[in-house]
Amino acid sequence: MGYQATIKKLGFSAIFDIKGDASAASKRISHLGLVLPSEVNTATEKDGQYLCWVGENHWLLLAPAEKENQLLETLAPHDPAMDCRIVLLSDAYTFFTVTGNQADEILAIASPLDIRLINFPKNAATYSELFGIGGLIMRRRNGYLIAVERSYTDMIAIYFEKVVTGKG
Amino acid sequence: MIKAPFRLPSGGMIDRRKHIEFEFNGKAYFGHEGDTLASALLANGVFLTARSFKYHRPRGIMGAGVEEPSCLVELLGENAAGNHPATTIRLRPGLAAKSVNCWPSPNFDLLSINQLFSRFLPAGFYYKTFMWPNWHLFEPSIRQAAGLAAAPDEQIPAQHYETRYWHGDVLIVGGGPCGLLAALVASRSGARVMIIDENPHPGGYLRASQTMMNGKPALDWITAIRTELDANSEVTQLWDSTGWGYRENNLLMVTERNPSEAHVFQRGWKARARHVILATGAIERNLVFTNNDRPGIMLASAVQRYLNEFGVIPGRLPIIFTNNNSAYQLAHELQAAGTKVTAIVDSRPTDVIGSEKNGLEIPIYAAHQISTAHGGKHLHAVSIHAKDGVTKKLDCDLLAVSGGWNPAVHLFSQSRSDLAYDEGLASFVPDKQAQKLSCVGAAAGMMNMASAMDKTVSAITTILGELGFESPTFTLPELVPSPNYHLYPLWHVDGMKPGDKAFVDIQNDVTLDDIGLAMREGFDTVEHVKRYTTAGMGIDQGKVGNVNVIGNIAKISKKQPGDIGTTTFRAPFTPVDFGSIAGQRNGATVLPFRHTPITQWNKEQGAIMYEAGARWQRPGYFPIVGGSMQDAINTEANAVRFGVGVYDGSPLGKFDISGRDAAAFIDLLYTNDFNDLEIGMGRYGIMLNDDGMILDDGVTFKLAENHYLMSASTGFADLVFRHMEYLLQVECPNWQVWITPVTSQWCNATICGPKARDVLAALGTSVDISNKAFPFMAMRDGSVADMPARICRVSFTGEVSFEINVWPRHAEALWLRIMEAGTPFGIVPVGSETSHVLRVEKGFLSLGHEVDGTVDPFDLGMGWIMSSKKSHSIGRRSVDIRRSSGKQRRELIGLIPESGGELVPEGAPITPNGDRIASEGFVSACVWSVVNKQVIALGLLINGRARIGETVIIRDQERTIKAIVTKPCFHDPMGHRLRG
Amino acid sequence: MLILPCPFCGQRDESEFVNAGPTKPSRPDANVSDAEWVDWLTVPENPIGYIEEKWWHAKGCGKWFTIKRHTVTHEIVTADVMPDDVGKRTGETT
Amino acid sequence: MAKFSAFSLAWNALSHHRNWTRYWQNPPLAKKYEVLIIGAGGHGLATAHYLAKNHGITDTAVLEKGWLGGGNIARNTVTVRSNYLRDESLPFFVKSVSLFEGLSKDLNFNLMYSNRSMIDVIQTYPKMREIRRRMMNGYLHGSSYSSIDVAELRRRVPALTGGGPESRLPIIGAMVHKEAATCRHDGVAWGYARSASTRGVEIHQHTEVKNLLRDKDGTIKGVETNRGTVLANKVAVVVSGHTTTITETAGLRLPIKSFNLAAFVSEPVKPLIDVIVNCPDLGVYLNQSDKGELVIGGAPDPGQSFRRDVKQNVFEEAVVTMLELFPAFRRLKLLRQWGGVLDIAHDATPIISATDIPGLFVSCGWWGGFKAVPAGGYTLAHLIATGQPHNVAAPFTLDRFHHLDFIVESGTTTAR
Ligand SMILES: Cc1cc2nc3c(=O)[nH]c(=O)nc-3n(C[C@H](O)[C@H](O)[C@H](O)COP(=O)(O)OP(=O)(O)OC[C@H]3O[C@@H](n4cnc5c(N)ncnc54)[C@H](O)[C@@H]3O)c2cc1C
Ligand SMILES: NC(=O)c1ccc[n+]([C@@H]2O[C@H](COP(=O)([O-])OP(=O)(O)OC[C@H]3O[C@@H](n4cnc5c(N)ncnc54)[C@H](O)[C@@H]3O)[C@@H](O)[C@H]2O)c1
Ligand SMILES: Cc1cc2nc3c(=O)[nH]c(=O)nc-3n(C[C@H](O)[C@H](O)[C@H](O)COP(=O)(O)O)c2cc1C
Ligand SMILES: [Zn+2]
Repeated sequence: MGYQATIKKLGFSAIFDIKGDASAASKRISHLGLVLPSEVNTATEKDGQYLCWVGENHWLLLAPAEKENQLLETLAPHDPAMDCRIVLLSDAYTFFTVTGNQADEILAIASPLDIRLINFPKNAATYSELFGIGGLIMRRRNGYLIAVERSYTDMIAIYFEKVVTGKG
Repeated sequence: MIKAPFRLPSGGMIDRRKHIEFEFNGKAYFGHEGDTLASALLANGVFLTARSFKYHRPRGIMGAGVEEPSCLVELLGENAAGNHPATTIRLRPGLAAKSVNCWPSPNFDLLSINQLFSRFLPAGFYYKTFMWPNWHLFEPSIRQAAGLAAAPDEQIPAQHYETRYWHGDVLIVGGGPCGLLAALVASRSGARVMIIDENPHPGGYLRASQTMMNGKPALDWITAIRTELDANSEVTQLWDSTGWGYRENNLLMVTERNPSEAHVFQRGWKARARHVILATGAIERNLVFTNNDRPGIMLASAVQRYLNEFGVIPGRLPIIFTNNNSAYQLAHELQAAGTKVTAIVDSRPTDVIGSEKNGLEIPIYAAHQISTAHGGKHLHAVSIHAKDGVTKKLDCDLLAVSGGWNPAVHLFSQSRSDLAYDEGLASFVPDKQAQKLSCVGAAAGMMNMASAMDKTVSAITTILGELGFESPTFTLPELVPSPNYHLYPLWHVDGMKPGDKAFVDIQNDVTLDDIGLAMREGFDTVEHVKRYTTAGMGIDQGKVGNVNVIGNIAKISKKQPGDIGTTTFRAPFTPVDFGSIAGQRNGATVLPFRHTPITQWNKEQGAIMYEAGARWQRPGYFPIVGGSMQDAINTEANAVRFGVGVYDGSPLGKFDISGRDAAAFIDLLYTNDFNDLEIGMGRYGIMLNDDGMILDDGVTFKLAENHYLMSASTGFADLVFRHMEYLLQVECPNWQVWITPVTSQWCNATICGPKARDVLAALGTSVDISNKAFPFMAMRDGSVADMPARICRVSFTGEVSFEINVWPRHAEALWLRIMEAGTPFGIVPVGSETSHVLRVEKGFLSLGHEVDGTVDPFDLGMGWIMSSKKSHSIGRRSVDIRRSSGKQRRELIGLIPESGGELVPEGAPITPNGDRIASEGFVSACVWSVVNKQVIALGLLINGRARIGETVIIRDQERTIKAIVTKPCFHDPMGHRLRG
Repeated sequence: MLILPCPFCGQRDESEFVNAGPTKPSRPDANVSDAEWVDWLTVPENPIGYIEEKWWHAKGCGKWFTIKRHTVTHEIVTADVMPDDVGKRTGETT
Repeated sequence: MAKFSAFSLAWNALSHHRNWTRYWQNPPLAKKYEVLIIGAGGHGLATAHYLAKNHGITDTAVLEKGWLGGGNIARNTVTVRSNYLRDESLPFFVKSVSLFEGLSKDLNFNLMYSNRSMIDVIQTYPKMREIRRRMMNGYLHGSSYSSIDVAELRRRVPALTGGGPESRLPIIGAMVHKEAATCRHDGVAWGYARSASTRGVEIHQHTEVKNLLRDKDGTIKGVETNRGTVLANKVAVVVSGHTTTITETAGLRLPIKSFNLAAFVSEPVKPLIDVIVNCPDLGVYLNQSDKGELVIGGAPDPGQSFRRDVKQNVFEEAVVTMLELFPAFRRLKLLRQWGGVLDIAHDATPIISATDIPGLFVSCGWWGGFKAVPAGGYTLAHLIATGQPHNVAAPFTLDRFHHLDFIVESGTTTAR
């Protein structure tokens, strides 16, 4: 019974919200070896760090949890530089992975986003609707990574359980 | 096992090896896999299957698919549900069904007495009577008689409905020859394709007829196509699925009834395609003559389908009555199956009857019509008459009628595309399309299969080109040539008399007489006729009858059907389960909900959880054993006033605001001045909307030059964010301000009460928390209980408060440490009920109580917050205009009700002298004050501030309560305590 | 459900957006008369035909944008970025 | 006018109903009338009826662009109620309900007015507080509410099996508004039209007003239609959602926007629910018609629209929330859905008013105005005939906008 899809709630990641001028943003993160994505709603990757271009002057930096302290120091998020602002948001999101042969089915239930490869390529990362609320969707090997605001974690978990198993 | 008497020994597409037992109206029967309930009943010779809606006339099965106007049944047992056309129910083991709308049975129905009174029950009769003494007296019995099946049972087996999206290039509705062909060609081009059909098997007319393709039965051609489509991962085939709604931007609503996934009961698809192809075929209409509803009278297309798909001929002595040549095909096929048709009654003159009659050894009564059918519970003869009036009676037990074909333009019309009347078809056909869609096949009015398929290929080729796909090569199947469709409209037979029961809408019992009556009374447009007679408003939505209604209106008003037009085609095409529209959104997830890291702890403490703003779940209060809710609130409030309490303030909206123009932006938002705010300090502010009404209030801290942390009330945080982003992006696009919502990056536990500082000290903090070093409205970064924290000295309670903000990863640990460190001081958790008490005692405003969309800060006695230096802040101008009228305003006041300790209901009006007249104010909040040991209230009162000391009267319906008007603050008016 | 052309994200389902009503003329100066202010505040454009209106990509990128939409057909004729151009937008634009 | 009664029905049956006469006449369009009413919806026809009946003004023509009664009156969810919040609104709606109660007899036409109560099912405390405020304020004006507990609610509406303690929003109580009623919507238009026509009012269908015409001094002179110019001393625009399309031709700008509001019906079923059930927290309401179908409504589409169909997302919301309270309806079927075009004023309260153009009157902002048809017509007729607003409609004039004195009925209960 149910779909061949596995939902996993992930542990903590380091997340930084970057808003402002592109060249300033680019400078502020240059030491990480990351470049700004060249296409909207896509991400670049380096050493497990992802930089997602999610809004007009808006990027989201995702990194492994253990890098948080170092990033806090080097990105100086508390410094309200005039051209670009970086805010720590590690706690603000919960991540889930949706993987398996039928991961696409789960996404098609959860979101109106057109996830065909031509529209949502390998490096795609975008905010869209997920079970009625807003959330981040990224394509990953064999599935998707999604992030929702932490306060909705329990609700999203129930939804996933429901649609994967068909119970309730 | 008894042989079903009307089943042919061979033929059909049923699986004769599989017998299925089922029950109808309490009796057991057998059918085969592949049967519908209707075909199985007909095979068993069950012809009287229903009673009509209004007159309870005996009825049988008339159609073979969704067009069925007559036989509706109620399914019993598991998945019980009513009003299903028997023609669309797949036979399955254990199926049990009964007729709707008759009691005790269709054979003996008590309400058939209505037939005797039918003369008194013309269309709209109820408008003319039942007025005295009043309608409500008659209503219950009339309601009982109406309606069809009972509503589904409350017991729902565990079933899962699902909704999902689909995005693709080409979506084809209809799996007949033209739809299948379109799907095949499109799939070969590499496009992403979806094809749907409401039948369990594709094929459409091919399954209902003996069409040969490439010299072989058409089924082979269908199988080959399916095999190819199956192998193409870009193709989605949905059978037993109805395309029921055509929305904007090519969004098709599809309900899939039997998905292959066992855990899904039904699935609602929201399918969006770049191009939609409607290959929905055509629906046959019936003919209008006296007693045209008798059991045994069926659509010719239905008889043909029963013969070919199910191996059933539902009669021994068939007659065909037609106004066109398509029904001749049925005569040929019956003849081939060994059943001789008694006669064809064709209303067309002899000279237009062409090759269709070749090879038929049957009397053809050209230029003849059937004037009446004979027989009550089953047809046994018909009277026919010629143009010259000679009549004749012919025995028969099956009458196959064909009034011509109506292209199934339902979805086309729903897409807002235009229809046109086609004289040749005497029906409505697609005209101008309003979206990216095309019609092919019979739906486009192409009634000749060979040319319809030919045109389908050219249509799909063009579409694929437009979509950027290369057209694949393809060869059309070879078909036996058939004569071109020919019809002369016959809206009703000649020589009808007043009182004859000739039905235009079978399901709603609307007769030709009713149409005439409506028009005589002035209801002369098609929409009026529909609403006056209810024609076309049944479960079938008039699929076989509507065009006859239009034709007859035209005839009576001496106009063309094209001038009359159709009624509006609306979704759904056929009724669909509400469950398939709602899908998985139910129960716990019907609305979003939000938790903080402390929610679980709160629940474990037995807190009564409330729905707070923005879908947060918050504790309302923490019940105490053996105590009332008021006891619990008093305990919590006492703790805060005299000891210490703590609450989880995490849902409060928080925004990090920075950038070159941040200060100017804050200044624009709030009515008060922020430009003299020092770094590390916060200030309370009020925001207005453009109407000059209060939008939100909250405290904003200045973290650095042009860097602020703004808090917004829980319920309005989203609105505030939207408001700010709008101003920035639309009105001030050149300002440099960045806003990051940080609500979920910070949790807070707020310790409040005279002993709050002691608890914080006991927790251990790196911050100097003395009042001098850390004054009210200041903010400090540091550590608390070894966790990084930001402490703010704000107070929503009127007592010393420390709002300890930490990252959520630490929130639970902090909370537990607070409870532990606070225990010696008697700390208790505090819910929102208590917060309410505390803020009322202080006269702090609350959105939703005092602020009800009508007040400005002056009304609340907060004129000081309307900076005189700023006319530009949002909403200021509107406030000034409103106040310039000089009209008296309702102002915030306190009230001490003389209610003897009983709370006054919040919202109770205050009226002049307590009279039952328009109010002069109302009680916005009322609580038991733990400091005043009495009931206190806040309210808004006309001219209230000038009336302090007056006694006013609150009126709760019959009860009046005197109250003394006071200043709106009952505790520590100078604010010494919260600054302490 | 419409498909709306977000200037940043491209074509997205309406359910991701918030409709904020017709575009207003820009905020009047302080010196306009009360009547002019009231008119600006309360009287919207309300044509049968094309209307310029504001949308917010609330569940998406957060962009506020303007489209011109027909109030009967709901057809969108102009937008900050036309549907066809959306998605072609690449590169660091500032 | 043929009198309608059980006797006349029986008498006419003898002649197979061949002798019934037209409900409304079809006279030629004259050049000039005393009063022109634009829009043969509920409000327009009621205005014509009361002008004739109460004020003796019968030189009136009602101009209708489509078929009589084909606007919103043909497409509303038939809820009649008076449970408004504000002192400014309550007297008007109380008056309307009382006119409705005697209307079938007044018009000699069975409107199937069914006084069946509305039950507000309450799931949150703020909503409970708001409804109780309505109860206490309504009481002052003769609009009642009484509270029932959950057990009593379930007894009165057995089909309501959702909203239990485990659900997302458990039901905490219910409030009964007993004046609430349903009524055969089309019948209201037909009954008023029949009565007005009998009194000499002319009703011209398929007559679309294209422009308002004004004298040199600015006063109203008449209208331009697809059938030519028609002059009049007074003109009333009573076209619901289409108001601005007419007033703007005379440069009159109004604080209203037009929206699409949709409704839907289920397949007909045997009697199941004999009250109007309203769920303000979830935003859905329903009642069962005499024919058996459930008539269900939700919230308007927030986008401006002059379109009469349905937005899927808005519709879906109504279905989802209905099923939360009536889970068994998952297997009930949708039969038909449709929409209407309504106008909503800046403060969401209706407008019945003279305008800056002498002789021109407007009645608009009727987004829940079926219930208001009798009082709307009654008071507009009063205004047209006397030049003074009727006292129960006095707060509804356009003057209130001059000083932004809004009548805020926000947080209003869902039922239209
Ligand atoms: C789905 C839905 C549910 C509703 N539910 C309720 C409810 O439960 N309770 C309630 O009280 N109210 C409800 N309403 C609101 C109610 O239907 C309307 O407020 C009310 O019908 C409007 O008044 P009316 O009848 O005069 O308007 P309409 O019937 O719309 O009449 C206006 C007429 O003006 C005509 N017209 C327009 N332009 C011109 C022109 N240029 N020239 C000539 N004629 C013109 C139109 O064709 C139309 O016939 C609902 C509305 C909708 C759409
Ligand atoms: N007796 C006759 O002469 C006769 C009668 C009918 C059709 N024809 C011929 O057969 C050809 C029919 O081919 P066709 O492919 O156009 O039509 P078709 O009738 O063979 O197929 C249409 C299919 O669409 C399905 N359908 C309709 N509406 C639907 C909806 N909303 N959702 C899901 N499925 C839906 C129907 O169930 C049917 O299976 C025509 O060209 C016509 O010439 C001949
Ligand atoms: C209270 C009410 C009940 C209705 N009941 C039915 C019904 O039982 N069957 C039906 O087909 N339509 C029903 N309708 C819908 C009408 O057929 C029609 O859709 C509505 O009047 C709007 O008109 P339109 O669809 O022609 O635009 C009902 C409408 C209303 C307002
Ligand atoms: Zn976007």
